[in-house]
Amino acid sequence: MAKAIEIKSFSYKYPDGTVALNDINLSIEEKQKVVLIGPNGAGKSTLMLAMAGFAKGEGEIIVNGLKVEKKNLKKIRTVIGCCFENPDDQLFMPTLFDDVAFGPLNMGLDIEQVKIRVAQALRTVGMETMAEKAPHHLSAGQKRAAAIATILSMSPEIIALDEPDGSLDPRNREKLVVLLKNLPQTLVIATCNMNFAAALGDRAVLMDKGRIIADGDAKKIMFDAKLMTEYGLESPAMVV
Amino acid sequence: MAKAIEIKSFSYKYPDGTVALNDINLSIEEKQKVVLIGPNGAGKSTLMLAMAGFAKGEGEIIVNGLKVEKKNLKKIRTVIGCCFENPDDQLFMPTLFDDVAFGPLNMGLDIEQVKIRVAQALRTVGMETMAEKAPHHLSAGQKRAAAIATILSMSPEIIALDEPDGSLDPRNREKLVVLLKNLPQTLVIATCNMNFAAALGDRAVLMDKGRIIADGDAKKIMFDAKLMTEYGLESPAMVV
Amino acid sequence: MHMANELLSLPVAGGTLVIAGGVLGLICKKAKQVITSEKLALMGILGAFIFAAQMVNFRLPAMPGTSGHMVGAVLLAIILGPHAAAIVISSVIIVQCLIFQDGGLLALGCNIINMAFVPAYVGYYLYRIAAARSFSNLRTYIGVMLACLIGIETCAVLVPIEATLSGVLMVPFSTFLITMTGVHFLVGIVEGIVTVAVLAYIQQVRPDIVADNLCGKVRLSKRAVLATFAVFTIIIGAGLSLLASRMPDGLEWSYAERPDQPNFKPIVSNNDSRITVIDRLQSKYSLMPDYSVRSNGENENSQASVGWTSFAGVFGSITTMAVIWLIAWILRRNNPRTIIAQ
Amino acid sequence: MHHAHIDKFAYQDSPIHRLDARVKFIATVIFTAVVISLPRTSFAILFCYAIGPFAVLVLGRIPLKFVFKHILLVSPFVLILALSCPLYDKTPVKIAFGPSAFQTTVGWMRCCAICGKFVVTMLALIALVSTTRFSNLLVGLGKLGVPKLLIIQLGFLYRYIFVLIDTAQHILQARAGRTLRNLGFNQEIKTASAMLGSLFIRSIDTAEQINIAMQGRGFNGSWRTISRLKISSNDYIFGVFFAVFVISLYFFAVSILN
Ligand SMILES: Nc1ncnc2c1ncn2[C@@H]1O[C@H](COP(=O)(O)OP(=O)(O)OP(=O)(O)O)[C@@H](O)[C@H]1O
Ligand SMILES: Nc1ncnc2c1ncn2[C@@H]1O[C@H](COP(=O)(O)OP(=O)(O)OP(=O)(O)O)[C@@H](O)[C@H]1O
Ligand SMILES: [Mg+2]
Ligand SMILES: [Mg+2]
Repeated sequence: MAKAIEIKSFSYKYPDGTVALNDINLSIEEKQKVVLIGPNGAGKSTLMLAMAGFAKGEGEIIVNGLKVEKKNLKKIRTVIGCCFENPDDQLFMPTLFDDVAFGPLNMGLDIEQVKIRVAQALRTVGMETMAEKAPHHLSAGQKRAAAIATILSMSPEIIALDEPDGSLDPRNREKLVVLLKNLPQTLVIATCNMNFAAALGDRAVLMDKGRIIADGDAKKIMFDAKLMTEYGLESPAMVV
Repeated sequence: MAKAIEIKSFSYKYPDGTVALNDINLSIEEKQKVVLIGPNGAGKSTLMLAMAGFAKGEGEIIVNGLKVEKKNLKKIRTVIGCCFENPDDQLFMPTLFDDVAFGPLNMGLDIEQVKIRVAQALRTVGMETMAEKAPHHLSAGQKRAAAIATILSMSPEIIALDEPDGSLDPRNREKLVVLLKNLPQTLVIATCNMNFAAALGDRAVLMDKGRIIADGDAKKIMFDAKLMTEYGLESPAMVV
Repeated sequence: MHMANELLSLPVAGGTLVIAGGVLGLICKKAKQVITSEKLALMGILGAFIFAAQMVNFRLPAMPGTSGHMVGAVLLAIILGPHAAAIVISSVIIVQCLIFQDGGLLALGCNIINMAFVPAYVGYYLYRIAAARSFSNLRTYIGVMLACLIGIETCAVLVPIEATLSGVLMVPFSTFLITMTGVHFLVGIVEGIVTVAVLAYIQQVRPDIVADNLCGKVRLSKRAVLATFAVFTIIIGAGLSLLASRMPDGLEWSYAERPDQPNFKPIVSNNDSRITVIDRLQSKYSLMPDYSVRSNGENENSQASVGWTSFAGVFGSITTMAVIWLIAWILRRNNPRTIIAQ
Repeated sequence: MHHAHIDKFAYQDSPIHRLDARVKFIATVIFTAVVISLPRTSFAILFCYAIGPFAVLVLGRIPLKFVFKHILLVSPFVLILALSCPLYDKTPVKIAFGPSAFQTTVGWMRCCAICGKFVVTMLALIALVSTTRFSNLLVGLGKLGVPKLLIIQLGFLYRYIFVLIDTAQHILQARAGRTLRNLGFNQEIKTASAMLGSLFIRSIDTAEQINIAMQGRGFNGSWRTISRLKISSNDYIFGVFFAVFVISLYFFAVSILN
């Protein structure tokens, strides 16, 4: 299988000196569903930023055969769609429609095609009736769904989501699991909720203190109670 | 036992017309540990606000024998310490120390005593080394812990926490459970994480759409699978 | 502080609207080269920050007659540079008009000139002059204070000028001016303190976001605060004595007309030649002719007929409105469609 | 997050709501211009002009109670200035109104006219704003030639005002919850500036996140949106009604005045 993402001994330091990523080596195949797990401050969010080219560190990251560097950034961002932690920061246009259309328009698609994509993306997350709403009229769960739609409308080959389960109640979380499981794309999801991770991923990558500790079959890693407790996590209680 | 909080047919409407609380009747005894559970938008946070006198609605709320009304507010707020949903909002001073000291200083304690209290509170949440840090340099989980410390340092008789488990990893969450379980005070905790709720509470109050649906023994309510699914929740997987 | 439509005449409102629009267009064109795409979001958020900052401000000394977004102009000009600041504050004023209905639609021109352009540019350049290339604490501090104070006072001077040019109000220019500048003197001081405080905070935690780096270190040292208060006491003292000497002028309105002295000649009234000229100009460029007010006893007959016409006008209108409301009510009752209000 | 009450009526549906934003905007500007150019001592004509926005508000199903509450909220500055008029111009006039006639001063007449005009133009502005979604108004303004940069700014403002106001409110609540007595002036200032600073930092962080989100979706400096505004036959009908209303009232007014 072709590689979707390849990271070769990548390190990253925040301007204040915190080493957030330390010699990361990771390669993700196409269509794989990978969960990034790890305790608070492990570096999950930073790794996501790095993949989309927002954190320039040492080492190499290759997305879909393209090296992450200034001249490739534009192309890479059509390939990888990232949705970060706070949905309020993801929805910045006056209406949901504009927001979901923002990406496709920037890809240079023509208006008719953009409209079709927006409609499709909104339908996928079950928000097709709310296109004309302003984001500040949405509830937390709806905002989360809308933020995911803004990524889906670009139909990137790789979708990266940072804590998509935050502040959702169990019912809404389950809806999200079903939605994500049915996506055909490569999926990278960061979370510290093990139940959610177990329900979603085929492969788990355990991080701590900016390093990758374990990498392999999701079930195997997450049910390794010793490993999990050592890194401040817990085994998932049940597979939803 | 004396009543810590008594709510008598309380209703609250947001300015835009949303009825967030609808005829709530609830009485909490001293030293009880109560968990408020319910799906997103049930009204948990609003009920917390009302207890601290931030939401003036119809009906009566009595905290420690004092009616919640304008002239009692100052006194009531020495009795009840509330930590709201977003820890960012809770931390507004330039350093963590200032933040934790803010409450005790306002209580009129002298400097030496304030220092002792701050040190104690920070030690309780495991942040004693970070006193001089600026809150916006902390990780999400650390912010949560800090926000709880700002309340603990005032050692109020009633502690009300809104989603204290949000964005914490399992280890930190467990630490929090242990910490909260050992507190001698009355505890009111809102959450939609059932595992966390089951680990903490003796008594559970299930809310939905601004009403109280069930109120009673925590285990009994949370293991009533039918009830939980009906209201978009899940039974806790195990008792931590 | 917000001018309303009704305090302006059509020529003044239209004129300022054209000027503001033109200048804003120019600034936007010019700013396009300066503003990188990364700055777009920052500008928008800082505009929103100014709205939110008003809420935090309310504990500070009360500021009668101003809206807190004044507090932002100089701050934004220092952080973003004057062009971007002018755009951001203009958009704040437009949003205040269109969403919160604060300030009139036609008065937008005046409001943008008074509250966006003037504080942004005047404030910014004052700050640059006072604090230029100096790395001393005190000079930066004084620069900011001066920028805020003079920026706001300029805008407080503009309001009565525009109102007098419009000739809608009868308040004498001098009275209006003294009141406005007096009130805004206090506002300016508060604004200065807040601006310095926020700048000091930024300097501490995020020195990288200021447009072309702060001159010197901004810090609220005790000495600086004391010095400012000393300076202000002197200014206030001097100002008060000046004001006192001009009192009769300022208060002339109270005996503009004295029933106990029939021969008293009002100093200020609409017989004032300046005001009459403005009035004449006004009616010339107004859409509708102004009719002269008929004074006592003059032509009772025509007066009566006007009385009946206006009577008919008022009652006709009220009846029409009632009929419209009734029809709408009946239609709605027969066809109760759900309202999709959120 | 939940300040829907400020613009909640804009999300209703009615024939008025469906009109094109540009048409409504231009109509409001013309209407306001005509109203403020009315003679400064005439009051009766204002009533006739009030019919227009009144009809629009009623057709748009905007509760009149909401409208008047809002007008009261924004009136103080105008009210103070209007009330100063009677102090300055005490030229006595006699006013005839129907069968009755009474004595008053030019100042009072001006005061009434200013207040009346204020209410009528406010009615028009509220009619515009509460029947038009702000997003559509922005698109309309853009088509009318307002610079794009300004439109973008307005969009961001509209989106984040509510978020940041909520944040500010939460910070204030957190502070109130831990403020148990009157702080001294010094402490008050210190806390206020710390709160402003923390609000500021949060704003900057938000801006940074948005910037990342924008670039992540391929933004490279040129702002593209899809306009969904269309002039329909309803707009022409409204335009004709509006023109007839304003022009006929104009002749009516001129004939009264001369
Ligand atoms: N802007 C920043 N400046 C300095 N250090 C930072 C910054 N953001 C994060 N860090 C630090 O970098 C490390 C990794 O942070 P990161 O946000 O990637 O963690 P995470 O795995 O996403 O944690 P969480 O589960 O809490 O989201 C942490 O130690 C954190 O304190
Ligand atoms: N400021 C507000 N204005 C208007 N409506 C609001 C406001 N805040 C909350 N609501 C509404 O009130 C209801 C109760 O909200 P609340 O925040 O109390 O829910 P919650 O139980 O805390 O939910 P969550 O689990 O998502 O935190 C919801 O329907 C919500 O949409
Ligand atoms: Mg993270
Ligand atoms: Mg809540």
